[in-house]
Amino acid sequence: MEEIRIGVFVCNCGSNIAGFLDCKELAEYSKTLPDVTFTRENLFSCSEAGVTDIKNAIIENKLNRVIVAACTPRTHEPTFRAACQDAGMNPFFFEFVNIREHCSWAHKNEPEPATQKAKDLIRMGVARARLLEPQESIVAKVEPSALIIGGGIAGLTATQSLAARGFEVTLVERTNQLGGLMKGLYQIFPGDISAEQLTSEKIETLSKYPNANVMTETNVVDVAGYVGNYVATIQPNKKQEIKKKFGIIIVATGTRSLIPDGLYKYDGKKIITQMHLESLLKTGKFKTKNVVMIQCAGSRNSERIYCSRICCMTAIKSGIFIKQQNPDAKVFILYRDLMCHGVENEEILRRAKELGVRFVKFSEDQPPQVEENSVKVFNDVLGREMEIDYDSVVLATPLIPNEGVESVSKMLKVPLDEYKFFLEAHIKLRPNDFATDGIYVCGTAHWPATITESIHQALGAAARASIHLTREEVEVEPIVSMLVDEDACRGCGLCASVCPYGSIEMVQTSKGIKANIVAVACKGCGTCGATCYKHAIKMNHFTNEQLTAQISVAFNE
Amino acid sequence: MLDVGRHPNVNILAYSEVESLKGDIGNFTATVRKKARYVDEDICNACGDCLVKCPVKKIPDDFDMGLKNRKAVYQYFSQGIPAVMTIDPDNCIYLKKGKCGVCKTKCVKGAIDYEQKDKILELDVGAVIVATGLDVFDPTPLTQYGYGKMKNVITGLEYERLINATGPTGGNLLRPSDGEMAHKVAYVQCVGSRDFNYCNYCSSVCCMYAIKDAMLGREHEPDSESYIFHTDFRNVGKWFQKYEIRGKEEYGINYIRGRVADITEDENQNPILWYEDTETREVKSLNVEMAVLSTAAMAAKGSSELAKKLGVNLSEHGFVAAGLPYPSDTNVPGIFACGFCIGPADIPESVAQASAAANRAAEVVFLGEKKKTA
Amino acid sequence: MTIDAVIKKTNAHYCLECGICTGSCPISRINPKYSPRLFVEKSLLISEEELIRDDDLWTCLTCGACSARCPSLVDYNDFMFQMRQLAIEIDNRGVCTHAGTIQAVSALQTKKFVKKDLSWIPKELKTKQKGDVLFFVGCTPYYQIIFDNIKADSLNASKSTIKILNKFGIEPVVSQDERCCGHDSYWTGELEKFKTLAKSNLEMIKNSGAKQVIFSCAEGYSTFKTLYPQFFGKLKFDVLHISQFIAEKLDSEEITFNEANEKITFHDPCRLGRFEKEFDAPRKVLSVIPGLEILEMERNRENGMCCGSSTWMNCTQVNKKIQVDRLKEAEKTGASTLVTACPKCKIHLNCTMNDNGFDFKIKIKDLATLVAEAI
Amino acid sequence: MENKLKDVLIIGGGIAGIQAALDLGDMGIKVHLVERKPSIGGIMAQLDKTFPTNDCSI
Repeated sequence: MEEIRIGVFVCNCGSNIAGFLDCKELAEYSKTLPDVTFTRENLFSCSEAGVTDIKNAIIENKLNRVIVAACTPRTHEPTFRAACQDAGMNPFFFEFVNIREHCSWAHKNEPEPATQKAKDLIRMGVARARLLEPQESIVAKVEPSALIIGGGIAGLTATQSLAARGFEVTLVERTNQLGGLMKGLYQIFPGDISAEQLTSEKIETLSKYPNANVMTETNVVDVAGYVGNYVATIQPNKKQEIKKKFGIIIVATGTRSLIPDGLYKYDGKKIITQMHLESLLKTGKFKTKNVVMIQCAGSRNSERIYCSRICCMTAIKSGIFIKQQNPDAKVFILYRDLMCHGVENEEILRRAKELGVRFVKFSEDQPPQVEENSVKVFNDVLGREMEIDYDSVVLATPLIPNEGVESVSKMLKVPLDEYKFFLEAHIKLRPNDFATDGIYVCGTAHWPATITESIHQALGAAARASIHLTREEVEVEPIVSMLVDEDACRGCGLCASVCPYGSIEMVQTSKGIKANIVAVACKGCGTCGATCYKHAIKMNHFTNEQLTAQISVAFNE
Repeated sequence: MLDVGRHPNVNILAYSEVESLKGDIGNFTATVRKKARYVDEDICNACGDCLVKCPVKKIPDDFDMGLKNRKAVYQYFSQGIPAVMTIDPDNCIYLKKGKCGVCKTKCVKGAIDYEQKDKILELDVGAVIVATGLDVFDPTPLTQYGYGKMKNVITGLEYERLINATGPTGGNLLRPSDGEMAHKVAYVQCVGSRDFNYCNYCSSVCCMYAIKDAMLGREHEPDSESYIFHTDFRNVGKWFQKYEIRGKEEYGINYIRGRVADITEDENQNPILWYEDTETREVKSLNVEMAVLSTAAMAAKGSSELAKKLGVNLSEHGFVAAGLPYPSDTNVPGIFACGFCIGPADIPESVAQASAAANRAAEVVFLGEKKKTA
Repeated sequence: MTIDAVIKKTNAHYCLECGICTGSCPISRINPKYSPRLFVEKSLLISEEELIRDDDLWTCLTCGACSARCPSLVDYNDFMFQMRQLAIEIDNRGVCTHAGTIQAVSALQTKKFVKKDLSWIPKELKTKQKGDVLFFVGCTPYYQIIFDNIKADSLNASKSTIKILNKFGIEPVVSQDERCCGHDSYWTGELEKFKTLAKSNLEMIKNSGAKQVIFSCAEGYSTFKTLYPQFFGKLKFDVLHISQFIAEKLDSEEITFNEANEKITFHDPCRLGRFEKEFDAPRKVLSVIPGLEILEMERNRENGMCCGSSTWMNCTQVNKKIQVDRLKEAEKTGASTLVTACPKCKIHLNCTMNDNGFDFKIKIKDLATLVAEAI
Repeated sequence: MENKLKDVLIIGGGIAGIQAALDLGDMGIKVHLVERKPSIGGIMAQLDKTFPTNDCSI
């Protein structure tokens, strides 16, 4: 084995580190550590000069391990890895020690103990560096085609967008019609666009793309594989199953509107839902004069605590249509909070008020009572009960997850949240990604959303998906878990069940059922390794030996 | 933010402004003015040695909402990207009078360059994405809230800086009048929002950020009290209702339905809020130690001038007009928009819209390429 | 006007049910039974009948504090005016203060034969029958007699105004044919009475040849400035409050005032302040008098608190409490004198100061009086 | 092939501009991200934490 020659570079970071720690002492100290053959104090290791200095030192001193004691790996690890590579080293022989965030910044007022802590960290870095192994990046080809599950506005938009870019797209819709929830709507705000027209325009555009393959009455029954290389089993209605390869998958399975059985004397005739009202308005069959709308019917309660986001606007919009068609009609909207966020929603609220739609607030603990011909409601901001006559009561019921989302979730190994909406990778920063690479979500499958929001998300998901499709290959850092001891693996499947990225599959081998880790899908979180009681799995670049060595030198000088 | 800082395909032009745009879809030429920082971006790494001896000390720090002072040479904020210093030409003694030059002598890297000039760049681009974001409403005109007059009446964004570990108080909720810890804090919603006189729309994010602010306040000071005064409590996004309930049940935040009428002050500079609790229909007053105004969010300053340069239409509230059926598209083909500049949006909405706009821009770029090669 | 039309005209339908009006209302803070918000919401949701039978229609001070802050621009004063018009049709009327004397005086002035007494004008002050500038005296001669017991000395402001005008070389027209401006008639819903009075006044001014009409009274000023044009079109003469008149002169002329060693605070009358948005002129005038220190009350300018009573209606303990609070606020500034620019503010606040049980040290003075003393 | 693609100009370096830049950059498109302030980050960089998860915002 080659002799280990470690170089330690202590960065002053101007006064950021040197202002608090004794960097000279740190450099001196480093020299005393095993296998350290070279040390240097740099003013700024990350600067052009600092990087050149590191490269030259590697070549001149035949270094084969490099440690930089400086700032956070988040900013400069790539810089230093690249420097090592340029000097002919494997970049994974580089070890970063953070003495700025962890020492000089965190312990500004205690320079001496902070210097001591920096020494400890450097010693630990050296211990690990001695055990580092070379790694090579993992690359996989990407099938330049997409599978879109769900043919509502989100699915249609995503399909159109990817098809326009020239990718092969397969849209799978389980019903016999495209358009999803939207096709049942009357007109869409803002802009008074006909839902029917918007749907048919989308479908028509799609037909112009030969690379867009639209399949209705079709189900996806199984999905295997990983980013770039998914294999989906598709079952068209009463026809032969098809197996097809896809680079990416977009989940656009939509939602449905809750049927409020048992709520407010719902009967589907005199007491109907907003979705039902939309269809009546669309066909011009809604003629009643006294309309009472009740919001939050089945939502924002203990059973379903979420707000369905769109119902206030839906009710207001319906109220406007009713008043426009018949100015003498009386429309009362019974609400808890009017959720008209943003510019346009607030505008339509004002428009409804101008037209004479009236709003009556109630609180959760005193819900309206629907009687034979009137609704009794305690208006808590008026402080009195009101009795309002009605011909029709319209219930704003929430959007709830579609049936079958659980099987989609299982099949794709992507999670659902507690309400069974799909759970994205990061609720703030990655709204359309799953933690699993190559699978995306958009539209109401993710959360109740307006048409505009669904389109934004669909375009967004398509953009995210197109990154892999454009690049034609995925490259991942080799910091992944590996099944190092196949014999030890007992095929229990624990590792596969805890993997948040679905990167472990259990496969039949000549030696029985064994775990197979798809390296390209692995994110290197280490959960599987920690779970494996047979110690058959190890983490590349974070091996037990490396970590144990660090820990042991931390406590024994 | 870090990712974008080191992305090989992203050229960050901070401290720069678009001066004009010519051409059309697929073939725009943008003129960008890269303002002189008087610091060489390639050399400087924001070590901060230059500012130690800078004699100009009392410039209100923009990033910290003026709650702290900065010097004439400064870094916009400590994690800022690019990580470089900037010299403020309006306040630098050397740039104004040709004397001083202390920072230059202190910079061992030789990054200070008083001779630096603005650079004009011409960029050939296929598409443009407008993402100019928001500015917060200045609540001074709402005199009943006493902002600017009463020290312990602050804005939500000022509060964010106060409670931030990198902020002017190191993350301690110290009230401006006397530097004492604020134990009783009220959050006043709809300041400038949903108001015909100012921003006649709902800013969408304030109800949630008030809950968050109150939660953070309670985390810093577990025995503190917090009150949120709202009208409709608009927590409509994913998991927002759960968050609202958590705020009440786990953090003990008091939610009161009623728009605060006015704020007066007692002899200890404690704000006194006067309001009607509309659910009990009582008019009351509440003494607190600090009041936080959830000010409206509006289209960024300067965005209307930019829109003019680009030929992009704005709505009556100054947001970029974009709507169905192509909500990422502006009236100008090849110019797209996303984020708060098209209307109030929270972070996940902005992110989704950003990806959507990127998608539309990519279509232009890739299809343009195809047409040429075909 | 139907209730639906009133709702449209006054923006009532835009109400956000936010409560900023009620939270701002000086009455509601003391008497929670009265709530501008509930009035507006009742108009939207409950019957008109119930609304116009409500006694509390007469409780509103029309001070405008609610509307000034309403985010939906609900014109609550106009709403009240319209409701009161409907209310008097079914004989729902408020309780007149001072046994209805003041209403009677006003009603008398709708008659043709009435001539105004001008004998109160001291000989040393110069006035004319015809001329460019007219001083509209208003009700102070009557108030002088009615409120003699509380030493309101209402005429002092009128005399001072003439003195000021004389000082600027102006001999104002003061007319015997002047009538009540109609302010109270309007705000109590008596539109016809208002119109009759207004017509007489416009006729009188036309006959005088005046091109500029000066008021020392904020109500008269606002009534002419805003209400008259609504019914009779654009006025053919300028309308100025005396504070505005002086403020304008300060821009063009060098004026020296006597030293006045005094700390004062200025109480914005609703009609001059919130109604006509004139906050600066009185402060500008006061600021040029040497030795005068202006101390602001906590609630000033557009946030100024009402003097507690209006249109000589429904004066109760609630109104008294408002006045007490306001006087306390004024004393808290450390001022020795509260200056106002409306005879009613002066009367109302004086009245409470004269009540037993209080020990207010502050004096109340009209702006015109203060200026006249300094010249 | 990448060299032939046109660049994209993004105006505004807040969260939206940054996300758009990353997406386009990842697709292989060169992006110019123009920001008025001395650093990118926008309002989000000024926030302490973000709802509804109370994550740090930088």
